[in-house]
Parts: sequence; C-alpha cells; structure tokens
Amino acid sequence: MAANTDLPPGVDKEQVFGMLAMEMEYKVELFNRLAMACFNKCVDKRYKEPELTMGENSCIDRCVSKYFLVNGIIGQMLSAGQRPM
Amino acid sequence: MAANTDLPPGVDKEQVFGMLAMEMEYKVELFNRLAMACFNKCVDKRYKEPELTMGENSCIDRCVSKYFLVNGIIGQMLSAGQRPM
Amino acid sequence: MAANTDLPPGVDKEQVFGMLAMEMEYKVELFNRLAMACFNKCVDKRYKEPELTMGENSCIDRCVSKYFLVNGIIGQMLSAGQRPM
Amino acid sequence: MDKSMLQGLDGLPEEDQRRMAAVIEQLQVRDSMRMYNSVVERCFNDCVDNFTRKSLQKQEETCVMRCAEKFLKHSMRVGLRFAELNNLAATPDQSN
Amino acid sequence: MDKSMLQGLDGLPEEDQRRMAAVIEQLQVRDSMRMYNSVVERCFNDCVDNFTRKSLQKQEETCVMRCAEKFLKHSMRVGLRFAELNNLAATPDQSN
Amino acid sequence: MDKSMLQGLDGLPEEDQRRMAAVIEQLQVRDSMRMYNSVVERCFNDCVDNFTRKSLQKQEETCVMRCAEKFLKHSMRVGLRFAELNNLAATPDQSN
Repeated sequence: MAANTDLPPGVDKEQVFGMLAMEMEYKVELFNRLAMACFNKCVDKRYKEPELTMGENSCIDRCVSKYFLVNGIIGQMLSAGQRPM
Repeated sequence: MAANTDLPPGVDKEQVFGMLAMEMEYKVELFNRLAMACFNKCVDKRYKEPELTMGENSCIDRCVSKYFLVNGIIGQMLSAGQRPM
Repeated sequence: MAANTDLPPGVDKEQVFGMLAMEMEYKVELFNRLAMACFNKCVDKRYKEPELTMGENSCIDRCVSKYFLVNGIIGQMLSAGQRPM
Repeated sequence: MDKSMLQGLDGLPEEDQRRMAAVIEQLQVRDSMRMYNSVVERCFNDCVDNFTRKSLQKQEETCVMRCAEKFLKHSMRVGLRFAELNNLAATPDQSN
Repeated sequence: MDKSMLQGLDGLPEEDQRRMAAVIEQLQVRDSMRMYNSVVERCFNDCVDNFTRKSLQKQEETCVMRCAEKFLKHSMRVGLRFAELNNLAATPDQSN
Repeated sequence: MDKSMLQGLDGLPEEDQRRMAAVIEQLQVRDSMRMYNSVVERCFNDCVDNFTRKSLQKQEETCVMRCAEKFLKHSMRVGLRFAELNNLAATPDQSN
C-alpha cells in the first residue's frame, strides 16, 4: 500500500493523486476501527473517573501493537495468495 | 432501482452517471451488510479450522437467499406505500 | 458548527460550499446514529405489532431530547478545551 | 434528512442555492439508500434465525413486515423531534 | 463487488463506458480496502483478548489466520450467490 | 489523523503538495466530525438508560463527561502509538 511518487513517464498524475487519497482514507479507517476495538477491549465502561488508569494505559499500548501485528499477518496472507477480495 | 440507459432527449447525462454510480454504491453496501449478517449467523467463531464446514456452506447459501427475500419484501412495502424515507 | 453565509471579502466561496456540505453530512450522520440509538433503547424487538406503542412513542421523544443534551455537553467540553480531535 | 438542514442558504445568490440544492439532493438519495439498507439489515437480523430452508417462513415474513413498519414510523417520529430541536438550536438567541 | 454490477452500461457510447468503468474501479478499490479493514477488525476482535504482552501468542496467531481464511472463503461464496440472485432480479421478465 | 500520513508527498511539486494538503484537510474535517459523532453515540449508549424524563439526571451527566474525557484521552494515546508503528512500517528497510 506504499505510495510511489517517483513516476515512470507514462503514468497519469491523477491516478497517483487518487491512490494517495485512497491510502489516506485507508489509514483513517484503520485508525478508527483500531481505536474502537481497543476502547472496547481496554476501557472500563463504568466510567468511575475521567482519567485512564495505569492498567488501561498499558492495555491500550499492547492493544495497538497487537492490532498492527494482526493487520500485518492478514496483509501477508492476502498478498501471498494474490487473492482478489 | 433499475438504471435506464435509453435516455429521452431532455435528460441530463450527468444525472444518469450519478444514478448509476449511486446504484453501484447501493449494491456494494447491500453486499457488505448481507455478508456481515450471514457471517454472524452462519460461521462458528471459534475458528477450529480454516475451512468452511458443509453445514456452514449450506447455511450461507440459505442465508443469502433469505436476505434477498427480506430485501424484496421491504422494497415492495416501501414502493407500495410511496413513503419518503 | 453554524454556517456563516455573510462572507467577509477575502473568503473563498468554494470553502463555504465545502463547509455547508460538511455540515449537512454531519447532521445526517448525527441523525442516523441518534435514530439507531433510540431504536435500540426504546423499541421492543419482538415486533408483536406494526404500531409503536404509547410507551415506545414517549420513550422516543425523551430519547431524542436526551441525545441532543449529550451532544451539547460534549460539544461544550470540546470547544472549551479547544482540543483538536 | 429534514428541511431544517437547508437553513443558512438564504443569503446565497440563486445559482449557488441551486448548486447547494444539488449537493443536498445527492446526500438525500445516498441517505435513503442507507436507510433502506439498514432497515433490511436490522429486520433480517431480528427476524430470521432459521437456516434449514432457503425460503422465508410465514412468521419470519410477518416479523419482517412489522419490523419494517415500526422502523419507518420510528424514523418519522425521530425526524420530527430532531427537526424541532435542530431549529431550536439554530436560533442564535436561544442557543444557550 | 462482482461483474454483474456492470449490467446496464451496454447502451452507453464508448467514452462514457470508460468513464463509468473508472467510477466502478474506484468503488472496487475503496471496497477492497474496507473489506481488508473489516477482516482485520473482525479477526482481532474474535481472536485477541489477552493484553499482558504486546506480541501475539501462538494460538492467537493461528486463530487469526483461520479466521481470515474463513472470512475470505465466506466472502467468495456470498459473492457467487449474490451474483446469481442479482442477475435473476435484473432480468425484467422474472423479477416478480 | 496524524502527520505521519503526509509521508510520501515530498517528491511532488509545490502546487501538487498544496492540492494534496487540501484533500488531507477535507479528510481531517470529515474525520473529526465522525469522531465527534461517535463519542456522542458511545457515551449516550453507555450512560443513558432511563427514559422516564426528557432531561438528563445528574449521574448521567457525570457519566457522559467522564466517558467523553476518557474517550478523548484514549484517542490521543492510540494516535501516538499508531504514529510510532506507522512510521516504523513506512521505513522500507525495517518493514519485514
């Protein structure tokens, strides 16, 4: 998904813009889903205080890390299989 | 929701494009929601194996069929009532 | 989030359009999430009859009101803190 | 989506109002589509749970129709209340 | 997204078909992206529940791979059935 | 959305960078809007369950404020970690 900005002569600039915009959109969505998942997994929904506890904070750090790992595993599976989704 | 490509003289081509694009978007969303619903209804979330079982496969086929039927019933209700949503 | 249509001389009209379109989009999303939340909180999912009961109707009215209040509280918190989200 | 979302357009010249109206219409069409898809999803999820056959059973069909009917009535009621509160919030003098 | 969504374009001149194809491709790219994000979300939610370490445990990894595999097979099967029913619905004479 | 998403634009001429920056800003505004709507939805769902009156009760209000506060702090923390890992992944030599 990395954008290539070193264009070979024949490539349309509009396409590159489109791809970059898509990649941003992809990352925004990745971020939003990740944030939602980690909120659900890590934060106590009784809201006894407005601060995140130490336990919640370290849970969040690990959760983000694990989400990226899952993202990577599935990305590899897909590019290895070359399956169209 | 069927697109009409036999244009009467006065109709704006841009509008037709807009409608076709909308219809695609509609079907993509229909597909995504249907796929999510049938995954939830039919697939065992313990993931004991990477293959779909025979039971899961036939559940999926029936699920897609039933989803289309529900889609049709509600579509008829709405067009009969002519209610704006 | 109120749109300002009295433009000072230097302001780009395209930006105003963009902001108005964004504001519409914001309200559509607000409406959709609110409607979903109040359906979940107020409507009996056994669907014994096609009409909303009196209890459901008054629950809906209060639910919409409370959703707006929550929206207002969080809006004030955010604009007071000036935190970028 | 309701009419009250059109507020704030009065100051614009006619051509711009037309353009804005087109944007709004597109949002409305997209919104109806989503509403339609979401009532189907909701009623399917709440009413259909048996996958031993590929056709709908009578009680599933009844459930789906009542569900859709309720959903639409709910949406209309929410729309009315939403418009009232939205107009209230848009009147500057009463916004606090 | 499947080919059957292209139906109804035959009547258009070539240039317009190209333009429409570009719109469709953009929808497809966006849709693949969403599909990718949603399989990751789903398999993370279903398989990962232990946050005492920041690396994945072996059984979490196995679970994620099976989940993704199943999800993709499910999507393909749904895609096939969807296309069949969609084509059926698009044939005017059989639409009722 | 974080700054690290801007990587890869350095090679473009200035005018294109401006254009891309406009696209990014639009995504950011839309994203803030969604974030705002989703914190409201989340805190409403988690904190409000009594519909015998149309005003908020004191403890509901407290719950909503704590919830929003936590949600924002959570988002900021996730944003920091996300940026770190995202930058790591974007450095080609370390991507495997």
